[in-house]
Amino acid sequence: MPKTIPLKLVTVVAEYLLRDKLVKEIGKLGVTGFTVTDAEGQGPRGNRAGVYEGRNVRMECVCSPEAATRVLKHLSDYYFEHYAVIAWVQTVEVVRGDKYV
Amino acid sequence: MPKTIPLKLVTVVAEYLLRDKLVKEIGKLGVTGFTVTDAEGQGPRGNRAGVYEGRNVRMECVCSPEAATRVLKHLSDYYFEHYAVIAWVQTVEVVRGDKYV
Amino acid sequence: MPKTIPLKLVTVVAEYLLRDKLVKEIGKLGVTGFTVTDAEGQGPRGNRAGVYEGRNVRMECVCSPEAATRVLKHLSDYYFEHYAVIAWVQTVEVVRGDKYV
Amino acid sequence: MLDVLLTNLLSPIVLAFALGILASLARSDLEIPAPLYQALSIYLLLAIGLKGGAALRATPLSEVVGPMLLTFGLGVLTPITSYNVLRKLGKMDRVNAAALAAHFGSVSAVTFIAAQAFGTLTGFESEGYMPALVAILEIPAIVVALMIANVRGAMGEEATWQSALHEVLTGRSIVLLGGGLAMGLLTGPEGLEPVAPFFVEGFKGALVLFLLELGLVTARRLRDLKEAGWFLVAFSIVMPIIHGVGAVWLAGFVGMSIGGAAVLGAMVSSASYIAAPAAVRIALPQASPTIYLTAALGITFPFNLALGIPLYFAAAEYFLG
Amino acid sequence: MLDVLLTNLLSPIVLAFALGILASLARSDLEIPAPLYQALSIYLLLAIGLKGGAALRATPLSEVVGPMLLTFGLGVLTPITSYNVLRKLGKMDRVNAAALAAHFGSVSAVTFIAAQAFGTLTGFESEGYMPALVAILEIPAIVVALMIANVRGAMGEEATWQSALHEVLTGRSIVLLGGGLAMGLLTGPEGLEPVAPFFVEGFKGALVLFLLELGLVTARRLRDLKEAGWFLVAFSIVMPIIHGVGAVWLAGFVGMSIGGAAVLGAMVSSASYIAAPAAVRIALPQASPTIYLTAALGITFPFNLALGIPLYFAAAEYFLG
Amino acid sequence: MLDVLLTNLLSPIVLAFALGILASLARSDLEIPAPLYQALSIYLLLAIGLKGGAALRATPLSEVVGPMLLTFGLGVLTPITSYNVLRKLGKMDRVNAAALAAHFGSVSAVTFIAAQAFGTLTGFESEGYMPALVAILEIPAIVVALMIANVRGAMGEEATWQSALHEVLTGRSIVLLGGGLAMGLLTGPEGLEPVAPFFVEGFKGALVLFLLELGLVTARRLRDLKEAGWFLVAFSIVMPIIHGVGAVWLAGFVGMSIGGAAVLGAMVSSASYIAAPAAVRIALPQASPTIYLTAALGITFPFNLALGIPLYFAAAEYFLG
Ligand SMILES: Nc1ncnc2c1ncn2[C@@H]1O[C@H](COP(=O)(O)O)[C@@H](O)[C@H]1O
Ligand SMILES: Nc1ncnc2c1ncn2[C@@H]1O[C@H](COP(=O)(O)O)[C@@H](O)[C@H]1O
Ligand SMILES: Nc1ncnc2c1ncn2[C@@H]1O[C@H](COP(=O)(O)O)[C@@H](O)[C@H]1O
Ligand code: NA
Ligand code: NA
Ligand code: NA
Repeated sequence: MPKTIPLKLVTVVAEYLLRDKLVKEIGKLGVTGFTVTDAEGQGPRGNRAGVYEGRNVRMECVCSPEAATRVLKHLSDYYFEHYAVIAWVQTVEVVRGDKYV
Repeated sequence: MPKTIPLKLVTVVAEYLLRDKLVKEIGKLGVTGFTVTDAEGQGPRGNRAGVYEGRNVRMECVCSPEAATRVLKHLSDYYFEHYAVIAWVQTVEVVRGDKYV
Repeated sequence: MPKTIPLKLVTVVAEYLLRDKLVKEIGKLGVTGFTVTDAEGQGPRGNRAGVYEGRNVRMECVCSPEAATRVLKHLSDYYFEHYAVIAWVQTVEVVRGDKYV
Repeated sequence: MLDVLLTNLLSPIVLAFALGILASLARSDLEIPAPLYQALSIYLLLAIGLKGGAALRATPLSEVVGPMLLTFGLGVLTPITSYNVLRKLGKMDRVNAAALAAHFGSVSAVTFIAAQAFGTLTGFESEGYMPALVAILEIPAIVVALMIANVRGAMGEEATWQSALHEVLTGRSIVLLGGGLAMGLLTGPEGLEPVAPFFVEGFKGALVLFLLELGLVTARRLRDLKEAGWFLVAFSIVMPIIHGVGAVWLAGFVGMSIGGAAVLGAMVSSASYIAAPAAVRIALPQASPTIYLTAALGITFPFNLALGIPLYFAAAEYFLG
Repeated sequence: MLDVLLTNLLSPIVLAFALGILASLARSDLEIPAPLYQALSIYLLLAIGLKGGAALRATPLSEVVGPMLLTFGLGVLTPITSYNVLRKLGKMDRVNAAALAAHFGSVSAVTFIAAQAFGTLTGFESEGYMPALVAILEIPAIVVALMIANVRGAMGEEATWQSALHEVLTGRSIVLLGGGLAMGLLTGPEGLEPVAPFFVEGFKGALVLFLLELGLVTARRLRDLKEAGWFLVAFSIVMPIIHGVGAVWLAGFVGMSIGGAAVLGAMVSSASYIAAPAAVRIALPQASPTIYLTAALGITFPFNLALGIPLYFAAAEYFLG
Repeated sequence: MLDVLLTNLLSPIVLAFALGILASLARSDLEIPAPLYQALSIYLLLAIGLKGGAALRATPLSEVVGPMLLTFGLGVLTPITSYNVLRKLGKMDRVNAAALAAHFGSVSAVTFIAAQAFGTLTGFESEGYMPALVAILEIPAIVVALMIANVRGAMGEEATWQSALHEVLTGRSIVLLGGGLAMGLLTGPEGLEPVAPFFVEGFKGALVLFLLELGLVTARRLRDLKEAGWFLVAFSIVMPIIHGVGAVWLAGFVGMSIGGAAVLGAMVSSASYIAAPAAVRIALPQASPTIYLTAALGITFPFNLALGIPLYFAAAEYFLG
């Protein structure tokens, strides 16, 4: 088996409007890459703008535990209160994981 | 690090036709929110309707272990036999997780 | 709770062009099914072809640990060097998991 | 006659369908993005409705009542004939027979359009109100078939024919077709004029793209053909011919023109592959999609497109000419 | 008069909007795929711009300067009037008042198109350069409203009106509308000719699909109506009337025609639901989207579409006729 | 002359391309949804094919054999000249030289369309069968370039030129273009008539949207330009000129018109950015996409669109006028 390294996978689902902003901001928090997909959803708050209310972005970042903490803190500080956002973290085994820290 | 709570993440991939039905039904099982993305796929059974055979929906629910169990039971009781469905569960650390139980 | 079995979930994000090739190849490595979604992303390397540079495919395979190892090895041997690819593995609890090994 | 057949086979829409099949067989990576397919089907259904509604406004009610009743009656009758033939001649189980009955009783909008275009090409213009008949034919068959299944106790846990009726009535095909009809009726031919370049003139071209996609999808169905068995193949060709020619014959009694009778025949003969599969999948999950999709999309649709439509026109000329 | 009203209500675009609302209320599964909606809005904005730019080229500068200045002035004024009415009469908090001011000061492109089409139908063609006024009206209101919010210290952490200005200027609506205007200006009417079948003739039909989607979206907003309260409902109808009729009256002083004045009135009265929501969401996250979207999309837009537009034309005939 | 250049630069398609570049440089959030881009490219390729096929039917075989053989020959020759220049003058490694050769030997469909439109505008209509030449030119270059790479042992593990040939032949561009040609040939001009409003009249407008997207994509490539180095920039301008003018000159010997020769020149000079990148990425993964995409899309395409096309027409007038 190719060598894998345990890293954090942070998954963020947020209203679509935040997409480019989040991408720019997480880049400054030590995250080396991300993957985004278009998503829809509903949540307990349902407070949303834009003609397409249900439209979200689902973003995944494989990163070091430290970077993961910084991302979650950033979300908490600036987004959780007023925007539609959910975030969760897992530990995953990453192939050639040293590239992403 | 912002406080996180361990919760269950249930991921369901099902044929697209079931999308609205599933959304309605899981709402009654104590799940407070969900995120869906369009997906395609193939599985060991490959029994599917609709002009777009490969079209699936991928649904994620962050919820309590009890709600997760109810969702899986519901899928087993009503969908696994005749429909194209796969489901798996993980434990994830959720920011402000108390909102989703 | 319906019976679940612990299996591996391999997630691969790769440039879109590789989609059909990967689907064909993993089928030969003992993987019984897969789910794909359209994705976009950026990574530390950013080496990409096609007019749509950012366009990726995100592929998930639920499989046995052995098949997971074969998939990761295959990716390492043939794709990691020249293509835009990231892959990670998790353990998940799968409903009726015996179908997917 | 052969000439007419060739004209049909070499029309852009039939050729596009063939191109789709060939591309899929050659394992080309050609694919129509799902949103494009959805956009085309929204456009086509709305366009049919709009044109039909505006025409309906110009038609005296007395002229359309007969055709409408006939269409409704055929929508009730054809699932019953289909079901009985499948059960008795084909020894098919109840669930799959009911599922097929829903498909063959209902209607394929593209077959309708192709028949109408064929009429225009060969000088047998059909009545402007035909799209209203499509909407009428779409509904009863699915409900009747599910009622049959219900009576026989094969229905899934929670599904009932009432919920299926609601599903069909609020399903996107009926909403777009019926909504377009209502819009056309209300706005009339003059109201339609400003939107005509988009909805009327662009129509046939958009259809070419749609048939390209249908070809790609049909090819996938063709692979399941060997599993289908000879009876299903025969049924999917002979039953449509009987239904179609019968409808042509009956259309004469309610005063329809040659073109209108032939198009009605094509509609009645055709098998739905959009509304029916969705409704049946939910209401009769035990039924095998492989069977009903292969029959409707893999056999009946190409047969009608290539040979059935000219046949119904020949029948109409014979009965009403 | 009633006749004119009926013509408006039975035009395909109003009917399509109604169909969308009804489909959503009936819980139909009809949905316009997001890429289709985006494609239509790209197409419509570019088409408006192209036509307006080509017309602008043929218009002497002296003729457009007055209308342009007036439009800019109204873009600065209307958010201020809106804000003060909301604060003083409505006792609304600063943030939500500023958010609403940004919406009601800005412009809804579809209301503009509908007004223009209404003019064509009733024989009051508006000036060809009107699209340039749309672009001018889109910008100042959002910036002014955010400056108001800023002055009062309600602005979010990092957002400033400068960054909002950049956001609006580089936002897709202004880029497409302004870019289309520039393209039209540079290529002129002859340059536009080869692309006219696509951008000019197809326009009204594409609009029908767009309004179908707007109807679906509006219906979702209607559900929030009861939370909105009577003041918001009244504001979203009365304020547009005042702004619109006022704009019609002023338009007479800068030499606009009856049609042009009425269309300007419709524009000024309308509330943005594309550019403004995006800018406000980023710059004023504390403001409630439920309030501003319900007002702009759930109340003002349908009101203008059905009744407001005929009203502004009546006013223009009264003042300028 | 300057006049003609200006007409070209101010045509809607060139302006749309420029708008796309500017929007991207201004960091606008404007984006063309991927399904729209795919829909447009399916539409454009099929439309080119259909028109060309119908025209081909009206052309005596003797007239097209010469141009076809010439095109095929150029498709074999130009990757070889490209490769040798890159290796000998540019000291480029084998893999990247072969990758570039595949791109510059192949053809850009949009450059073809733009050249054709330029001819129409300036009164030098090209032959109706030109689209057939596009299909012919698309294939050999990619195969030849991969054979060169193969001979030199630079090829990736499992890839062979045979599999690349299969890939190109079943790739969506050839299937749509070739399929459209076949459909046009079979259905003929009369068969095409009902679909003409969609495929012929809408064509130029749809192209505007396509070029908007190409502008957005090209802008991203421009950022890589500094890494490209002066040799690549020079190569991507001079090589096309040599290939293009050479092709124009040779076209005279096979009896092509001024317009036809110029369009052939534009085709031969152009570098593929759809079929070639996909094939090369799979067959030559070690080659750097940054190099070949920057050259083909970032330099050669804009050069041809703005200056190359008028140049090939001038050359054609000089040689054949
Ligand atoms: N329990 C959940 N599971 C999965 N996704 C969720 C859940 N709750 C909310 N979301 C996602 O987060 C978005 C914002 O939720 P909210 O902020 O509550 O409106 C929703 O649109 C969903 O996509
Ligand atoms: N092993 C697997 N890994 C990931 N997704 C799967 C797997 N097997 C099936 N799926 C997904 O589940 C859907 C239904 O599978 P099936 O019921 O076997 O046809 C497929 O279309 C896939 O999207
Ligand atoms: N740290 C990361 N987290 C999540 N996805 C990533 C990460 N790095 C790279 N990716 C994905 O992998 C693709 C290829 O990365 P690369 O090979 O570095 O260009 C990117 O386009 C992303 O979609
Ligand atoms: Na039928
Ligand atoms: Na306004
Ligand atoms: Na070339």
